[in-house]
Amino acid sequence: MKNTGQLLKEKLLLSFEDIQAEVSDEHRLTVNCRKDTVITVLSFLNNSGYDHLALISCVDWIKDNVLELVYILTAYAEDKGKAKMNILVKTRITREKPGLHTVIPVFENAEPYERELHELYGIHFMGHPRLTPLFLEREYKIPPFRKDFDTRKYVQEVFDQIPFVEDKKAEK
Amino acid sequence: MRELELYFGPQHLGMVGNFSITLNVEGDRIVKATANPGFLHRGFEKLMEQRTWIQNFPLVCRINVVEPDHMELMYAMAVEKLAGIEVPERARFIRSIYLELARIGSHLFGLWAYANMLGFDTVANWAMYHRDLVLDLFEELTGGRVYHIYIWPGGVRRDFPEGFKDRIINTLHTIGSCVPDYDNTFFNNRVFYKRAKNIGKITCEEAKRMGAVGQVLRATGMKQDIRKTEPYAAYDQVDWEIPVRTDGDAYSRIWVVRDEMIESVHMIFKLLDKMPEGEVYNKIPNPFKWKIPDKDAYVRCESSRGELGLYLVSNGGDKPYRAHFRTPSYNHGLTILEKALENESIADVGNIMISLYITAPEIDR
Amino acid sequence: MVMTTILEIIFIILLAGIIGLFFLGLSRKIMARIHWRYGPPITQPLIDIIKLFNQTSMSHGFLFNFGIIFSLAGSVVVLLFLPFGRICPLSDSGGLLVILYLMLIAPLGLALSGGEAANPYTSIGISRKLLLAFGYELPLLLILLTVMTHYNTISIVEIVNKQFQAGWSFQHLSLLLPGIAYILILPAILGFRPFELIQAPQEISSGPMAEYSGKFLALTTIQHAFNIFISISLFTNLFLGGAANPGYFFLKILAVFVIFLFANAVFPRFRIEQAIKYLWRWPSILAFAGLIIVLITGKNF
Amino acid sequence: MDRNNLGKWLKSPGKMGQKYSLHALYFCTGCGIIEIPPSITTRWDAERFGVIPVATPRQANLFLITGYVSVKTLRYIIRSYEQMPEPKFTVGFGSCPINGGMYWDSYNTIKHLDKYIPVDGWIAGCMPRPEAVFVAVTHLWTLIDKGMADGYNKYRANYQYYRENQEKILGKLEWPPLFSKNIKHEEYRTIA
Repeated sequence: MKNTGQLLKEKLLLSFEDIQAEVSDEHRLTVNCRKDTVITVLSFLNNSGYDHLALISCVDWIKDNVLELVYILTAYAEDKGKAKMNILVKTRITREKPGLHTVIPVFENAEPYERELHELYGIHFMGHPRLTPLFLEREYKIPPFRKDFDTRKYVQEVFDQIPFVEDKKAEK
Repeated sequence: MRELELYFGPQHLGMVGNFSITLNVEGDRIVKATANPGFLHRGFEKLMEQRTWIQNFPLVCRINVVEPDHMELMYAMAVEKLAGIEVPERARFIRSIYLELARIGSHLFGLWAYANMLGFDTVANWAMYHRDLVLDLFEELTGGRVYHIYIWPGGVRRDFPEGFKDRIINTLHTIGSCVPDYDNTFFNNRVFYKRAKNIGKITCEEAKRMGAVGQVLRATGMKQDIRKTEPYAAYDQVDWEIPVRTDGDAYSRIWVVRDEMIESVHMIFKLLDKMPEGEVYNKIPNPFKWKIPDKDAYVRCESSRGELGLYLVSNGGDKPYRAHFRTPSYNHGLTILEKALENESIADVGNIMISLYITAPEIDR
Repeated sequence: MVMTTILEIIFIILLAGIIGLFFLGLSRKIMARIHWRYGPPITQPLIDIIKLFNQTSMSHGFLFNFGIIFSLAGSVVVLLFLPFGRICPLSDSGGLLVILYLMLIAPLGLALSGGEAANPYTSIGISRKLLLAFGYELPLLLILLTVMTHYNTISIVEIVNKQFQAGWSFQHLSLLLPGIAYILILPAILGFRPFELIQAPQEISSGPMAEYSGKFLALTTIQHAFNIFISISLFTNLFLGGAANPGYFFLKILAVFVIFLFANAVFPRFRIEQAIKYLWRWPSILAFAGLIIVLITGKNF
Repeated sequence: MDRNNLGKWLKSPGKMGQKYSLHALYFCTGCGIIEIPPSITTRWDAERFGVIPVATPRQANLFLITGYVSVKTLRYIIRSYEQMPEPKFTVGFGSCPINGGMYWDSYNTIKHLDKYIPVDGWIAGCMPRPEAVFVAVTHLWTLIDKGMADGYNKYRANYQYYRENQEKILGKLEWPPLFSKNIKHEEYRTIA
């Protein structure tokens, strides 16, 4: 008796050629794919019932010089086996001028996640309707969530440099 | 009619936390609403990368101030999963009781916010008083009123003190005895019904498409709760029901919250009855030298607002390499809110926003 | 004669101010007790006003200042036509129609002043205030018409006197329906819940008051105090038989106020269209029915 | 508490009024706001000391900065603070506005609030209990009594410096300066 994860893995491997899928945990399926097949893999999974995009995350692997995008899918289902599954779809893109297609056509709620990643990692999502700033007020040379952005140094350079008013008054 | 741009928040009595919405209004109707978050952005996930595994506990609980406990749980569960730590049976029960108490506290806070929004000061004051009673329990158990840092990898920080069980029961009886009062004055109030019925309506299909979770989803008729589908702590040890309503409007959402609160109270009684004796804590390695193998994990739980998740990556070091919280308010506040506000009246902005159960710190992190 | 009138005018304005502020303080105290709180001292509104007069105030132009004075003056003038016990400075010259007309001045003055402030929340608040005023003016007019027809006079002093002879208006069967209608609209006139939608701090940032600071806010608070006094006094005079001496009258308005305060504690607020719908349905129907009954049964006096 | 001391009321009504009628601006700048509802409702009831939340800065004279201040919030804090009528008092609630607190190395929070607006008092702790709010209020009373809660005078006197600091963080501010130059307290009285 194969469990839901194994079945889904076989289905995926049949439909797509250049992906690696792995059932690491009982309820967890990890799929690695290229950046241009992400959207088709996601829509395939969406059609197979995994219709809840829980999270789009990004990991900055600075040693390998790549950004790894992680799409986490679960299912809105009352069927226990399906509802328990977590599917992690991973893809890697370069750190310089990172860009890939938006997945809004497949999952509507991807919009703020992509906006956030654009802001915090500098990833450009092609076809996204509004890549405007979401959280930040100041502009940063390096997007702040990248590993080469040193927040402690930044604090010293910016916030600690501002003088107290009393000191300023004493100066004048 | 002339279109007007109206700024709702961040300085506004009807705002939940520090959040802002830009409304394009025509007369009294909202044409377009644009959520404008980020007033509470502290870059938590970046800060977590600079602190050791244990140092992160004071940090994670501050992500959502209304309900820090589920954040602690999430981080502890992720660390346990990465490091392969088991949790003793008694600690599981204590966690469940503790989290349900937190859920009641959080729902009472939500009730305060909602009643206050509708100008119903009386119920708001009562709800806040009852929440304080719950916080008193937390204070005795953990030493903190708001931030507890009680859940720890491998269990909980300490066992229940002497006689604590009775005090939980007493407090819950006090709150429970006021449920008829709440029902008579608030939930069955005709004016409340008129204000909340058919307001901010979303169908089940829309809710699924836009990533709704928690009450928002359950109010549209979908019976989903992670405590049932992927049980953690001791939720699989007792019987309980998922409260569901079918209309998907503000009225149903608040009723789901009310039913959930009552369900939580019953659940705590059942958990207290079944609670086994034993250890509450499995020793973890020396936190200063603690390194966790190179892995990643996604864990999720049902917080009082819906699905809360954490994607945690370790690269074999003594600090997390990357942490990303999936918070329930994120989609509610940024996708669903904009949709739900369209074509509603200005008077209902806060009404809808609070019935969607949005907390700003969760969105901004 | 003139001297006594002037003295009476000063006396009644002071008294109305004091009673109005006392009511405001009392309402905060009683509401606090219903909330299971201790509550502020009963003098808190007075303390607030003293503080507000000692603050800097931002003006937004001439109309902004003028509107407030205008609305305050409107309220003061209404006071002079209302009998307080036996004290009624201008009883001979006015009647119910004058009062009805003058009572509209206060919201208009605030509208003038708030319009100058150019804050969107202020304009929403003012439109709500005027709409609500239209909402309760219709049943109020019907009620006053019924009362005037029933007693066959427009003088409020005479109505009070006739009630001394024939009992409170509530005891007249034909005035029962208008009396109930008046009770239904009184929260709207007082600005109590479920009609507390003019300020609605959680919705529109306290509406018309949003831009007032310092002495302007103090003046609007005083105007609000006058307004409470006026609306309850009118009700007491018309339906609860007025009173022969000021002390008794005070007790009567106090009782009415406290009863409405309790209702205030157990309702959330309406949306404006629901409020208008409500005001134009039940109170108007009742008042209209009352008017027809009175017309059919004929004049009793 | 000398609220019932009639002599004092007659002597300095302004000061007494400011003491016992503190209208706090309801602005949730950070997570400290979680302790404000308990302190204004049943359990602690701040209203008995005359402290109530109000909706707009125009009506307020007490600004409780509840918790950490992110860069984006700072703009609105300054805006609200400048709109409040004088005399006005600012109290920093929690550790974060004092020196950054827990978020000392965050790239998006202000570390020292008093570099940007004057602060009359601080409540330390994370999270301070509601009682701490009352302790702060009683301290503020003492300060008002002694005429030491004069942050607004300081703001006026050092406006140029404050504005420079604000612009360093926020870039160009879109509203015109509140005062054209640094104004001394005595000077201001004669102008106004």
